[in-house]
Amino acid sequence: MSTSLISLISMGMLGAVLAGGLVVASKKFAVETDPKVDEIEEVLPGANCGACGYAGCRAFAEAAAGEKAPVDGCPVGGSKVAALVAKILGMEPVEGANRKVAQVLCKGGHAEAKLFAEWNGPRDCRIAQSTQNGSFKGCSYGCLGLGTCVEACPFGAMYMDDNGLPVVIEEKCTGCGMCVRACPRDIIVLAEEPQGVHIRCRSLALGKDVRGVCSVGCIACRRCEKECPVDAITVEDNLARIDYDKCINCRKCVAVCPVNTIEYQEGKPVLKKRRAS
Amino acid sequence: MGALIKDFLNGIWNDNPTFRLQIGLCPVLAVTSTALNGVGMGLATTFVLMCSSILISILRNVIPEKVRIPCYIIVIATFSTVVDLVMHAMLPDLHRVLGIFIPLIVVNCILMGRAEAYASKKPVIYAAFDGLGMGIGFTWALTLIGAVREMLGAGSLFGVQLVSDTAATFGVFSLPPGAFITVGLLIAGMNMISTRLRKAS
Amino acid sequence: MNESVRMIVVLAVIAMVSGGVLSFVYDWTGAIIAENQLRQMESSVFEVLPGAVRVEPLGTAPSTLVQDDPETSREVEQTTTQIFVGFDAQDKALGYAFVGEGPGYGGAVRILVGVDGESGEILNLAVLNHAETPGLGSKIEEASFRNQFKGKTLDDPIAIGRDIDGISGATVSSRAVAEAVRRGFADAAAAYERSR
Amino acid sequence: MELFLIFIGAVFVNNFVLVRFLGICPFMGVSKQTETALGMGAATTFVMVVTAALTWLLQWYVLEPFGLPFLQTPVFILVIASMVQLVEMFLHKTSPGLYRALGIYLPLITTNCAVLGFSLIAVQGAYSFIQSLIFGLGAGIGFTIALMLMAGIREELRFADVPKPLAGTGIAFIIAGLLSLAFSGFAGLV
Repeated sequence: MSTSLISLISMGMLGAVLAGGLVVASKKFAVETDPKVDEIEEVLPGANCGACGYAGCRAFAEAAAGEKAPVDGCPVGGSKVAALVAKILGMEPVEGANRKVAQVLCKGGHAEAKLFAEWNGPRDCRIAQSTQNGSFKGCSYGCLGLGTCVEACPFGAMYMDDNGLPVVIEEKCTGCGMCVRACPRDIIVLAEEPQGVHIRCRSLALGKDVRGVCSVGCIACRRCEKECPVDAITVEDNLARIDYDKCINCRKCVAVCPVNTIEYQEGKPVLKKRRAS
Repeated sequence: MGALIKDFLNGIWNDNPTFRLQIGLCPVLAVTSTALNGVGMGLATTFVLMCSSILISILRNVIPEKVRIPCYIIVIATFSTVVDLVMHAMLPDLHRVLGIFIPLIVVNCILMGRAEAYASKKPVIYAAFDGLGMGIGFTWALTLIGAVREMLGAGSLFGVQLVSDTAATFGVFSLPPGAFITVGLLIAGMNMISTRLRKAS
Repeated sequence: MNESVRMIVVLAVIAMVSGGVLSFVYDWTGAIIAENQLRQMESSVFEVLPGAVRVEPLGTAPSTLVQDDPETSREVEQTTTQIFVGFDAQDKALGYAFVGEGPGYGGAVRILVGVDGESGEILNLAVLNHAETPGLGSKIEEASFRNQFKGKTLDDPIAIGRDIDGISGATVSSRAVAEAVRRGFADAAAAYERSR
Repeated sequence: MELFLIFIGAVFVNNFVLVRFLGICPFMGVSKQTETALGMGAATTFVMVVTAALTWLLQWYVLEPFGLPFLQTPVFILVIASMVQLVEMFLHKTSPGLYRALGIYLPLITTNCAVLGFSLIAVQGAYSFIQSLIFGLGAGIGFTIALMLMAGIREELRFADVPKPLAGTGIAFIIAGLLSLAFSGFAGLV
């Protein structure tokens, strides 16, 4: 029996001595943090994506605790997180903004767009763009298809399809904007959910040049501009642009576009006015 | 109930400890030279993982945050040593096969990883199911790696000689560098499968 | 203050409980494990000493390296060798078996060597446990390798490559077995003589 | 001279990661950037050196005299865990950036097989106090070197034209396999 007694005591003593050491250490290394900050950080999605404008969730939590940041400052979390943060800070929940979703404004994949060369360099659009302006692709505004946006997405909400174009998985996208910043050609934009109609092209080249390199690029034929009942579409620098304040998602432009550059996102609520307030 | 099953299945495929989370790799390299070892290690680990997850989950409110690591590790170490001793006494022949693996379980990162990330935050039932899911995921991963390495390295499977003795076998695969390569290729295979699944859905 | 006290108390209590549980389980299983190991050793001794029916442990003797094999003449620390005497049906001492240990590739290689009492020749050799790489080092268990040791006596040199051809691709393991045989052979033989 | 041999042995010949294949979890998990790899290497080396000292004392002054061999693993791992908790608090205070970058892998130093492995080997090898310290230091530096090597390669790998399914973790394992093959070339140096 004695060995088990000794082992009992020695283990207990060792545990106590080590715990004592840790207590001393915890005093010396005590990091005085406002418990609220930890609570808020716990609630935040934790992707450190910087969409709120702060350097990561921890920074946003500290700012929110110090009332320096708005309660619904985290676009990724949306209204759900905003409500939780408000509760922690004891403020009444504020009506959250519309959910934002990333939209890829280019349909020129391998099938549609011409390639002058095959890119064998590093798999990174920024490198391709900065070193050669992405000249291996005919269209100098179109998507290079090297997947930097997919890699940048912290929520795994994007993947590259076989046609070499990024595809956004609506449900997973939290509107954090990491892909928008990652794309060297600014092809991805954050569109508020109610906006259903998208002109999937960014090319400012002349119509005839566009037709030479891509079968689905906007050729500035202005038919959509004439067709739109509320004059929401204007063509500037050879590219049709939608003013979402006026757009009523009537989809007439989608039907009339000869190269079907304009697409309508199925299953979107049709809203008269874009923002209730 | 749904979340329970989801967590359980989670451990088997999309959060598979070996291929996806990449924790608990030391035994994977050292032990999976034969499929039988893989199965043995997997089962022993599953048992200890479940017990320790359950106990840690029970104690999760008692253990203060500042000493959580030592407390978790004592629970894990005690369990695996107890399993080692009891198996040594009760099932000597099974112990002869698994004997060297069980002390390895203490340093298996899965137990500490799951304790730190999951068991210490979830109620007991969830911890148990997660432990079981992770354990089964670990077991089939080890068995698969063990089978591949045994076939390539020693030309046999579960001890049954597949290839004639004089046939050339890739000795490297029964050595740990071969294990690295095998795991790498299997991860690639899993990625292919999951991207195809995602495309299909 | 209670936070740090709680830290010490919880860790100390858990450590104590673990110490208690471990020692209790160790005591309870200790006897059974020793029993198992003895029975296991007995079955190996019967294997290496054909015809032996009863086994009697002869205690342990310090083991020294008998011959200096140039490749492995690294400083060898002292290990004790267990010795067993085998008796046949007529309770006459047949010979003895001793446990040898050598540094293998994956860890220590422990073998049991059966030696004939009269001729001093090795009767048989069994590998108790090893951690050699399966498929390579584990080939030391095969009879083809082990039978080469049969007939060797204390004075015959045992070196891989010269007297015994090692397993290709597993020289470290083969050499571990050779060293395990040499280590403790002299002391076991001496102890056996004394006990006769 | 003896100490030098142990040191070189621990760093190159029996490098804990690439030859003994211990401590693979952080090796694969933290080797994405060289800064975190260096941070992890330093933290692990500190834990190893302090553990070397404490485990040696505990072994020869507590476990041996009282005859408690079965307590070896729990006691060693308890010491290691407390050291890791200490390091975690220290990093949390001094460099929160590194603390967050290491994330889950900081507590996993406790179950880092290299740390416990090396302390058990040091005890079985009956090293003296100084020898086990040097052995700990060598093991830690060897671990850090392997980690930095891997991190350096993996940073380049991100932009290499790797087949899609292999990208990321798959290729990292294959590179680790090749690295360990290369390191087995050191065998027989000591």
